[in-house]
Amino acid sequence: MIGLHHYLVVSAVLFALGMFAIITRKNGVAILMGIELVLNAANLNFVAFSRYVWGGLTGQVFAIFVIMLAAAEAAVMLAIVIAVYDRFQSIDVDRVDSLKG
Amino acid sequence: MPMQNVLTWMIFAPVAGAAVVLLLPRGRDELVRWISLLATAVPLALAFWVYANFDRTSPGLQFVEHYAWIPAFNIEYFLGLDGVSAPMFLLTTLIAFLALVASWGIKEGVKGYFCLYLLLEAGMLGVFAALDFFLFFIFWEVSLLPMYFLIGIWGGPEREYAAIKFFLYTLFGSVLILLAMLALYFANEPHTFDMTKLIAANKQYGIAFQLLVFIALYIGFAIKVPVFPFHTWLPDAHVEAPTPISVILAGILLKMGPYGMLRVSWPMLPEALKVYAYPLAIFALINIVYGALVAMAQRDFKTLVAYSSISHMGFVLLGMCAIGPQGLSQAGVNGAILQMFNHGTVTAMLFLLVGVLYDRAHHRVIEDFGGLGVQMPVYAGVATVAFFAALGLPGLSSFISEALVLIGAFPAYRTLTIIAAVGIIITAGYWLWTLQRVFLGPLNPKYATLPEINGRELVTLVPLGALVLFLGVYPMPVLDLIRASADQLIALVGPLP
Amino acid sequence: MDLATYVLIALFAPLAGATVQIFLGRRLPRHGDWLCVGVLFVSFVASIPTFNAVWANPAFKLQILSEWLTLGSFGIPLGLQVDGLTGIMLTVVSFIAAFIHLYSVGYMHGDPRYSRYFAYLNFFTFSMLGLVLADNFFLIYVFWELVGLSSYLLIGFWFERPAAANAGKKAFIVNRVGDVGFFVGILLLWTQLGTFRFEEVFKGIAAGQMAGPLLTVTGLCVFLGAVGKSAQFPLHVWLPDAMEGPTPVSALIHAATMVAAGVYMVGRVYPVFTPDAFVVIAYVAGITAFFAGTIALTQFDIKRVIAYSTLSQLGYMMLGLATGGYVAGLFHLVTHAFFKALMFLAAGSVIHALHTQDLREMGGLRAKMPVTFWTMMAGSLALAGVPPFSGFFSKDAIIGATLGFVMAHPQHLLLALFAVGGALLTGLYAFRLMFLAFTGAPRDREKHHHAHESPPVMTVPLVVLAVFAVGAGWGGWFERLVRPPVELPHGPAGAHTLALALSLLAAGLGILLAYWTYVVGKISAGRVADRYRPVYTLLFNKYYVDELYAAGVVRPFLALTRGCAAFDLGVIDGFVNWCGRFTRGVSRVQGWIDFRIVDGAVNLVGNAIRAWGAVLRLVQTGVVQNYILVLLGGVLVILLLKVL
Amino acid sequence: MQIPAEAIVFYALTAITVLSGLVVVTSRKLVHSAFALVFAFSGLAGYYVLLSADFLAAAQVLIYVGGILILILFAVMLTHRIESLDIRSETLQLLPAIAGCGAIVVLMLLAVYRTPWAVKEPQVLTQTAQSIGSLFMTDYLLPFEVASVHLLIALVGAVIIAGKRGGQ
Repeated sequence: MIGLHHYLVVSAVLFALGMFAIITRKNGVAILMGIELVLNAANLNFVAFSRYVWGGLTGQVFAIFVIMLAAAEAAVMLAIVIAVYDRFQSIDVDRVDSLKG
Repeated sequence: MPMQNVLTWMIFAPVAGAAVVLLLPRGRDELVRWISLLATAVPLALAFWVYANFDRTSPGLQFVEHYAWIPAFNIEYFLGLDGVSAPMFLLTTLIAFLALVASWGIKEGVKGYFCLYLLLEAGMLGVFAALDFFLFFIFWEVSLLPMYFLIGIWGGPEREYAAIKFFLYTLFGSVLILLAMLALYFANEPHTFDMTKLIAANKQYGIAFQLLVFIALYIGFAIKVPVFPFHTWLPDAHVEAPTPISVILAGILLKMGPYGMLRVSWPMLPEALKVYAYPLAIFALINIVYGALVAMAQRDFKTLVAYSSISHMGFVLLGMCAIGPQGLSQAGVNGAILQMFNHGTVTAMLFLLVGVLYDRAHHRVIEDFGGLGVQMPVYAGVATVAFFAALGLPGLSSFISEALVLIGAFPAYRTLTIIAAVGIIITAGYWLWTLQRVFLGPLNPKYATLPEINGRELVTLVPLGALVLFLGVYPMPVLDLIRASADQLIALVGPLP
Repeated sequence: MDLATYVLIALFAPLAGATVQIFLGRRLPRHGDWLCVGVLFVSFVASIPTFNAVWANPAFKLQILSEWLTLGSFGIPLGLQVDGLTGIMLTVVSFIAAFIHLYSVGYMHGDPRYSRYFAYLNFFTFSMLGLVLADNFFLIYVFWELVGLSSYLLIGFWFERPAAANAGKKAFIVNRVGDVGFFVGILLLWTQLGTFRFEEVFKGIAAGQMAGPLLTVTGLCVFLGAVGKSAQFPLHVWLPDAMEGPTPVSALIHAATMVAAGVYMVGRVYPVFTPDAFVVIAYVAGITAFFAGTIALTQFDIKRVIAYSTLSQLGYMMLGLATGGYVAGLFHLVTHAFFKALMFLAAGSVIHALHTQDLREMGGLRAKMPVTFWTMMAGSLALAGVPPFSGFFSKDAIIGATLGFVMAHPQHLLLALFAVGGALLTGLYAFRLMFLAFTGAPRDREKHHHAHESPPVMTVPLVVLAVFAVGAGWGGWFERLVRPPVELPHGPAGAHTLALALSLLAAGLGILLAYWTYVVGKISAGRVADRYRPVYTLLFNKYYVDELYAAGVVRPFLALTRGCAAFDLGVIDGFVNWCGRFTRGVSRVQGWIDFRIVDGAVNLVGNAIRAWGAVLRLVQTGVVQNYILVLLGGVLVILLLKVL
Repeated sequence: MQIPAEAIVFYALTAITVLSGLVVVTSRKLVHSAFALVFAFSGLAGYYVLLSADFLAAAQVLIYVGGILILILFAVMLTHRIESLDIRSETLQLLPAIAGCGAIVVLMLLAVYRTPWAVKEPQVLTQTAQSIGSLFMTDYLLPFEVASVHLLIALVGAVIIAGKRGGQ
């Protein structure tokens, strides 16, 4: 029987993959994909707990909020990426380091 | 002008003058000079009034002004004149006025010069009139500061060195005076700076306390006199100071030392005075003889006059500390105060004379002059009067004060006085030698074109000359000022135990 | 007008003249010489009534008293007094001064500072009269120095000449040495007796308040003043040099009046001197009299010869006073005043004519200048002590007193030798001068040719003084007016007759010797000089006294002053500067410490932080991933902590 | 024994999601990872359905796959010049990332297995859309409104930032 653990493991793996993507990928957009993955991992947890622990729908409500936020974030991401591209002619993160100390 | 606080008017008229001078626009030198002249003329005029209204018989304080100033520390604004301070107070107004006339020649920084000058005069007048120790000390410092700038800025080539040396030396002294002042302040219950109370309580100070405080005060005042070991600042200060400032320095500032002693040390610490009287007399003697000897060897006219001042001030000190079996000698104290007055007039004349010569020849080396008697007869005449007054010729004022001092000191210290009398020979020696090198002998061709003494210089010299001559013939006008208070001081100090 | 006003007029007329002359002199007609001469005659005329009063009643006494300086218990009175001695002195001084003023009009004619000369001369007369009239020690000291001042001004009158300037300075300083002694004497008297007035001092001494060795010392101190003023032995060096001044000045000041002031003062305060003091005074006087005479023999400058003769005669006067001849000494003072002034004026007229003072350039002036010759002859005869002339009476009296004293105290034989030897020498040099100047062939043709008799304004005073030089001795008028204040032991009678014989013999021998050497030429001065060459050079150079003083006193003294100045500059000033440098050094070290350590510490902290900052800065790579990685690291750590 | 249907579906979904996740992360080409992302999101929607969150699954598909993914694709297209099609993207600091993520996974698993979750018996799958809607309107009204405002701001912000392009 599929239990809470299963879902938690999957979300952990997804989370790890997301993090890995964020850390290693040079390309701005790849990082964003990593972020989306992480967000989804979190959603999965929400829903899993709401299903197995609380029973109510709170988890799902929050998941929806997360999705909504992710949408907003993606929009802003697009704008930033475009602006950065305009400015630096590339969105490789390591070249965009004018905030260097 | 309300006459009951005439002293305040006299002290602060110059300060007001200084303020007005400061407000004047930059270029107006002539206006600055005339306003300063007025600012010194006011105290001079009041001085005549004070002289006329001075009560010769009462030894106590006159023209007293007594207002609370800083009640927290019991400090009062306490002014007054008595026999000891009156002569010098009145002389200050005269010499300040004449030295200002002599300052007409100052060209650069006129506003600054006259403003500092007027402050200096106020300081000096204050010192002689102040009867609250704190106020005395303040005026003492007020008179010191402008002096530093006047020498430091308008002086000769090495003015900075001289100014700093003068300032630090006197400051060192005033620090000691400050300590002594505080010691006296705390030694009295309730704490007070009022000199009259400090004097009244002079019985209660322990002998050890008196000895210590006396030393501190002595060094502080001795630097100003100047007495033998502390005198080396004087020649430098004189050589570098501009003429009018030398006149003030020698004419008035040197007298603040002995006046301080007579006003503070003598009445407040009589027991200590009796212990130190003999060593002080020895120092006075050294001053007289040593000063004369060193003066003899000088090549610069001004240092010669400076050292002669040291020698003459030696007489003042000798007169003051001549304590015979029955206490201070009447002739001695009166002689000392008269000598302060006379030396003021004579040295002022001498320095003005040097100034006249310096303005023309731009150097002061005695050897280089020669035969000026032919070239500048009037100048030579006035100089001869000044020179003979300086060497103590009877018929001129300083003879009487020196004679009184010697008469006063003889019963107390027989051998010292005889040696001091020998000092007079040396004094005659160097003055006549200088007179000869400068005025007599063939005219040095270099000075064939030296112009005779002009009207302005005569205006400064003739009044002093007249004073020297008149007091030489009949000294009572000044002596009767001093007499009553001198007796009181003698009574205060009392006989030797 | 009563006598007091006369006296005041006599005293203050010259002062008024002097003050007017100094300020307005040049603008007055004839430069004010008539004013000064006139004032002097007024003074002389005003002194006559005092002389008559004294003449009428020798014990006459007048006191004019006024308070001058009072300081409660202590006071200095101001008073004039007139008695026999003062009366005479007043008249004699004003008389001689008047005629010398007259003489000066001629002598100083054409001098650029003509008016100032008369001002000084008037001032001198005022001071001299004041000295004579003073009734207390303080006042006599005041006039004592004023007289010194006027002598300074007049000696150095032609101050363009360095010699004159030097002489003036020398005179004043040597006088000042004497005056200091005098002042100390006065102080001693005052401390002991509490008064300055003569009478009270004499009363105090008579009452024995002051006696014995202290009084002797005081007496000698007071005598020191007289030594300075009357150029006695140790302090005589200034008188010969004083000849730099104009001749009338020499006549008035350095012959007749000022130098006599010392003798007058000793006479005036006679009771102050104890017998022991008188012995010392006698020896000093004796030495002066004899040795001055010897020097006079070798001098060629006419004024210096007369100057040394004055020195010698002053010695005589003091000798007279010291050996009990009170009247003799003072009488000699008066007679000497006349004939010495005469000789100087005569010498002045010779100089005025020949424009030289050197005897070797003179000779045979007798024909050219008869009046001067005869008046000079009168003076010389009086000086040598030839009987009818005034000099004889006073000098004989002195020799008598000295011999009397020596007879009473045989151990002082030397004094007698000095007296008689001096008389011989006087005769010799007096007539050496006469013969060299007036007789024989003129040695300088060119000057002789120009020689001419002086104008009447100069010869009249000569004649007047000559009359007195001759007649002053007669009639014993002096003894009548002047009585010794103290009872004097009267010497043995024989002394006077012996003195008479000896003085005549000495004078005659002196004149004869002079005649033989300088007129007949039996004894040639040159050969005598060669045989006793060392003695001659010693005499010629005035016993090297001047050099002795220069080397022994002046030079070491100047070295001392230079030493003091160096000491003052080096040691004391050095110490002060050293303090300055020392404090600056200490402050620099302190500054260094302060800078290195304290400041260092602060900098250290600053630098450390900056260094750390640099390290931490590396963390801000600007690459976002690094931050996330670090974030991850942080989360890991938390988880680890949580889990473990 | 018979594997219940639910487990099969779960494991299938897990395979899809994880594999696509791996592709997203490791693929060289950006477009490949974009498309891999689509499968990942769909996998997740499946999970939601398993967890009876049907409304959520729909939302997931609609918004994530339909909206966000498109945006990402836009981003990719807009930030690379057409000519350089090989949209490469290197990686950075590989080793520390692997270590870090590995450690995260291990720790999480530890946490998952070590904590005694208060697991309750899951109810029957029910319709959730209607109750979610009422929840939005009652308990979560405020967050709902805030969220809408948030979206508006993000929209405006994106337009402004992107709009600036003409400015250069």
